[in-house]
Amino acid sequence: MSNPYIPSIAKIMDIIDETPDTKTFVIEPGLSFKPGQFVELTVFGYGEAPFSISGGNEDSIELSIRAVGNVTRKLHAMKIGEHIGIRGPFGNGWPLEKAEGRDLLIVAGGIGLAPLKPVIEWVCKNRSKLNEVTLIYGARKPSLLLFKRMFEEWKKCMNILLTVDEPEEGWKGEVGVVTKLCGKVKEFSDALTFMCGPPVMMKYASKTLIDLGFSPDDLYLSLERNMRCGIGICGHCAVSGMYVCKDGPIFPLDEALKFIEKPHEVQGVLD
Amino acid sequence: MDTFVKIAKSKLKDFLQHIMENYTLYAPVKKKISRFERIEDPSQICLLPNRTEISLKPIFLPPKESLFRWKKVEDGYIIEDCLNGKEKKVIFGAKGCDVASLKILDLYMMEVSDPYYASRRKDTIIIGITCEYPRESCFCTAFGGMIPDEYDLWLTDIGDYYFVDIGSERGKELVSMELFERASPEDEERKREKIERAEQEIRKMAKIELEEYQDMEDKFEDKIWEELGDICLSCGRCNLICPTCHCFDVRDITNLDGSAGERIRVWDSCHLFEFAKTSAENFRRDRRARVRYRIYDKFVFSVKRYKLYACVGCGRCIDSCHAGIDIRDVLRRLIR
Amino acid sequence: MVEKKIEIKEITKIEGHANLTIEIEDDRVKRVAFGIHEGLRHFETLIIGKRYHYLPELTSRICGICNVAHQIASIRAVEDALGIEVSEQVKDLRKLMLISSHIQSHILHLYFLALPDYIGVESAIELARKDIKLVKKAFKLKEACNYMTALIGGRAVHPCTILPGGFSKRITKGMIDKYLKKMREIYPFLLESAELFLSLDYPPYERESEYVALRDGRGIPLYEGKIATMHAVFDAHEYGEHIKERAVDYSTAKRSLIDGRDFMVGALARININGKLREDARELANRFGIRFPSNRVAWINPAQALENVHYAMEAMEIAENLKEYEPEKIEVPRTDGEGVAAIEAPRGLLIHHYVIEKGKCRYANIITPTAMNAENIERSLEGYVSKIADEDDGFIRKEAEKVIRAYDPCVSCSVHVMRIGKMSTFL
Amino acid sequence: MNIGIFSLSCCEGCSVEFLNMEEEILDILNHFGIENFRLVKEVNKLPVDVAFVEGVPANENEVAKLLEIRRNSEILVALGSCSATGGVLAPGAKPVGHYVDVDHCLYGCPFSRDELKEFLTSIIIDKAFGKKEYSVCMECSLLENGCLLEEGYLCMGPITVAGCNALCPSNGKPCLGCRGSYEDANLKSHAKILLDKGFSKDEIIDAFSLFSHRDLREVIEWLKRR
Ligand SMILES: Cc1cc2nc3c(=O)[nH]c(=O)nc-3n(C[C@H](O)[C@H](O)[C@H](O)COP(=O)(O)OP(=O)(O)OC[C@H]3O[C@@H](n4cnc5c(N)ncnc54)[C@H](O)[C@@H]3O)c2cc1C
Ligand code: SF4
Ligand code: SF4
Ligand code: SF4
Repeated sequence: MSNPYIPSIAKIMDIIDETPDTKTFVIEPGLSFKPGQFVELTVFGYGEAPFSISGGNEDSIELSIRAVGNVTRKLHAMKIGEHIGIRGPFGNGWPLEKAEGRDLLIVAGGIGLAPLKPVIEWVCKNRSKLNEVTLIYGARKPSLLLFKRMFEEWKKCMNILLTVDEPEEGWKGEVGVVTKLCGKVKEFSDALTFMCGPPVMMKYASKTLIDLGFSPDDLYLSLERNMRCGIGICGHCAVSGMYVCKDGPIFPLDEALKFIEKPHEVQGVLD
Repeated sequence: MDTFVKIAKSKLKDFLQHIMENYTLYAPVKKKISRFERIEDPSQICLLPNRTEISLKPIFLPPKESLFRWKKVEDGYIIEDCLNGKEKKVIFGAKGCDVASLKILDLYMMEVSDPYYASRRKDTIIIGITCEYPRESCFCTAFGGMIPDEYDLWLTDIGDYYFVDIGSERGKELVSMELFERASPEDEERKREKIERAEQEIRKMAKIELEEYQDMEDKFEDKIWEELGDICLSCGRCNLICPTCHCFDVRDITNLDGSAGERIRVWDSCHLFEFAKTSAENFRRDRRARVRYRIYDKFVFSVKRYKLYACVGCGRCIDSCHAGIDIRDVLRRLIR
Repeated sequence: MVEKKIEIKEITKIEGHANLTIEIEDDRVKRVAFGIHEGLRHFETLIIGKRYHYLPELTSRICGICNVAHQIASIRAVEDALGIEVSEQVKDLRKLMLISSHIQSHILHLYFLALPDYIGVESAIELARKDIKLVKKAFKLKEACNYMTALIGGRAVHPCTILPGGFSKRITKGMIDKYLKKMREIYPFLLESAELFLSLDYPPYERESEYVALRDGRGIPLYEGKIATMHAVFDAHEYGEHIKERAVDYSTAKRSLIDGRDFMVGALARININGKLREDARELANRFGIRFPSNRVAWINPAQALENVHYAMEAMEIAENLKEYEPEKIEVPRTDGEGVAAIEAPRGLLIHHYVIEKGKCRYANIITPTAMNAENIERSLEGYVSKIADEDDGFIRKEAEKVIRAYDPCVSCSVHVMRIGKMSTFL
Repeated sequence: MNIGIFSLSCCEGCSVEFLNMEEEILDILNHFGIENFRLVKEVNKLPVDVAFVEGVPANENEVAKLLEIRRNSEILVALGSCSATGGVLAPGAKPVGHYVDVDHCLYGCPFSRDELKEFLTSIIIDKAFGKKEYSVCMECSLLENGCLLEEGYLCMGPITVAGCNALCPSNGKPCLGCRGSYEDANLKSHAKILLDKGFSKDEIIDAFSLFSHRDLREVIEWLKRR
């Protein structure tokens, strides 16, 4: 039995600048994974952090990473050809099988699009299995929108609604929070929703969708918690007897609502 | 097992000596504080009338351990696993609460097998012993009593002899030596009395009985969390001393130029400010939430996940809390 | 008339901040001022009102180099004041701590502060580039001494185990053996160091002066004894009748005179007063033709090197016969009293004097070695510079610095209290 | 990269402790040049990349010196308790952070060598270095020491920021709180607990003011009012 704490060595094959603070790293070897799963990435000497797999296959995987702290900043300073450590994939992944034959709504904010990109790519490959598909994506500024290079391609398979908080030169799209766009998907009748983004965004977007008649058990959220081991032992991500790393990170809203701890807490999802 | 045996107190040393020939023996010793240590000579052992100050946990999950070491090389990194070969262990002199705690620890650490824990834990033989008289803080009776469900051998002091209960095949093999004698029904009776008396004493002191899986979830917004949050020091001692708390932090340390290093894990505490902090939020910024989390993790969340209370009533957290938070008082209020 | 003024704004490679002004008129010294301009510190006022068990902790922070000496002087004064009994075993353990910290301080001074002057480099860092082996050896010695101090004291700087009447932790036979083993291990290097420092070319200047050190009639005591001058011996409690302190306007440190004379304390004074070097040290001194008592100021350095050998031998002797120490509850017989302790810090005699009332400090007086030496330093400089006043400035400067460094002045110690000068507006 | 070790008014124990890194200093010299270190050097220069400042400014000259150091350094590190939080010096003295921006603090009297090593490593390899948000008590319990507070000593461990590896309690002496408190510390509760344990108000104030940390002033005032 192999030791799940030991990372395997992987190599950075390509680095794509997505936005001023986010880069996509293409690394080899890849692994087989389910959309929504994540890996634990080690920058040797600096530490380890969880990142959603934003694309790829057995040959190579993509990780789209925003520089916020110790590990991520160092990673951003690394070059093609350098080595990192990878453990995983971990987590449950999005319930794609449930989407077949139904409408699919994808809601993302900021870096939250990363774990949803494999879903979008799956949709593009399996478009005929689904009815309506819409992507709602918001970011603080137009320049911070991830994966702009893919939008044209994606538009062929789905409706894309974009919004930003602060417009910049040349922005012709919507201005405002993601919640505003949620109101535009009234026509969805039997929809499954996959959502990932900052906690406040997820909170208000879920509320709006439920008000529109979406069922809370068809609303799936990807949660973020502090993770040290990624395999359900270290205890940091535990909420209410659940391990976000192992039982999640993706939960249906009605389940999440049951276990999110309420008073005295920064909520995460709903309070 | 239907046959009962006993061993004369005078022969215990021989028995332990015999064990040490084939196993590494861990037993309670008393220095400044009492704890289990590897025994080189049976005379080191100090059989206490009740539990040791430090539990069995550090034997299987040490406070600090290296997971792996790495070295930078031309084309990547070389990793050296710090997983040690296993040793054949016998734990002698463990009390009921500690043995019970292993079962809980096993659940948490082995749901996804933790190789470091597993390698230390695997095939460990447990020889427990009944408490002579409990400590003021003991309340194991709230969770079933002084004798755990699983053990290999269980000793009870009945005068000149220890009565020996056999709990497993491995235990049976151990008592096949001529050091052991057949026990009489009177011996067994004496044993039962002894246990009952001690348990009664605890019940009298602790005054707390939990039903199986009692629902406390409605106390989530109780005033008690505010009271406790005000006095808790967030020092983390209750977590570290608890035989069933198992959370850990993972840290990377390197040499001066970062060309080699190691990854270690260190016990962590859910009372600490940064425990649930992510890059975006701190989910338990408030001390009240942290205090509640620990109690709920032991009495509500554990029931949800594993259908048991993650507490064995050893009372160590009671003795070690500077703020005088008594988990029995907390429970009494929650089940009211 | 040719006048010149030599000023060193900040004398480096000494502990603390000090300056030097030399005014020369027609090749004759007009004025020498060894000024200490370190910020003002208020230890004696600071410890007023503090509980007795905090006094060693607080006074330890007077000086980062001789903190062990301060702690032990402080605890002894407290014990003296409150009538606390101290066993021989505890005394021996304290002696061991004193000795290892003593040697450490001497090594630091000899190799890192003094030696660069004699080798013609700017610092030990430069020396490391030239002769890495030598510097490594010095570090090894220092490390070993710190290790020994920490074995008993918990850590080398501001130890944390000293309590009234004993220690806070168990000191096992294993620890004592480790101490002994380490001391044996470094002993050959101490001999080697002594050879090095006995063979350097020191300024030849000699000046007859008064020397003061502890004396117990047996060896060269560090821990306790009577205070002896070349002319008198008196009990530490009578220090006030002999040692008088005064202030000068160009320095924030106090000055002391003994029976009206300036005097020297420290390694040279200790050997001058007591003689009685142990065999190996004595043999070394003889081999290099050094005789005591000596009035050659720069021989403080060789004296330190010899002391290292002497005290190492003493420590080994003590450690060989020491039993395991088990901490026990110490009875404090009274909470009021007056206590004085005189001990030998690496730089010389150190006196702590407290009045304790209801367990709290009511009065404190601390006289540090550098405060005692300050006057003597100035007089020696005056004498030496007069002899070389016709040389060029650079030479005078260098030689003056050598003399000052020889004393190993510890400015932090000497300014532990401020008596004159205006309070800074920033305070 | 160049470093300098500067001392303002203090016991210079931190400089000494720096030298006590012994042979490790030689390793450090492979990465840093020591440009300024009055205790051991004659030629001392500015600017430096990393300035370690021990002690507190106790007069105008020292304040001026401190300002000059700040102007001439990329990273300024408060070395030791005096500099970082106040220390046992004159109670009126203010820590270095009162006069200039401080980038990092190395707490302790003296600072911990392990932490200094950790800090230097973080500079060399550009890794994050931050204040610990937990107590000496945590470190003490990790070492499985017996608890001195339980034994009746006045221990500051529960409110003192970790990093010394519980040095004093491990040596049988209660923590003096030389490192100052951490942000999340429950100061008031600790004071109350000590009162409950039977320590007098006076004793507690004494202990809390030993290192004149500014962050403890509020509790001291609160205690005085009680
Ligand atoms: C399941 C899962 C999947 C994830 N997937 C991704 C992903 O695909 N891409 C991705 O980029 N991240 C992802 N994250 C988040 C990612 O794990 C964290 O960003 C990462 O752990 C940060 O590690 P670090 O060592 O760089 O930061 P640390 O140094 O450990 O901590 C970051 C610190 O930086 C500060 N900080 C954080 N954010 C900001 C900010 N916006 N502004 C200012 N300061 C800040 C905070 O003080 C925080 O404590 C995921 C997290 C989880 C749990
Ligand atoms: S919670 Fe307290 S009583 Fe229960 S097992 Fe842990 S330490 Fe013992
Ligand atoms: S001795 Fe002090 S630091 Fe250690 S556990 Fe007790 S209170 Fe905490
Ligand atoms: S235990 Fe306390 S006093 Fe001792 S070094 Fe640590 S913080 Fe300082």
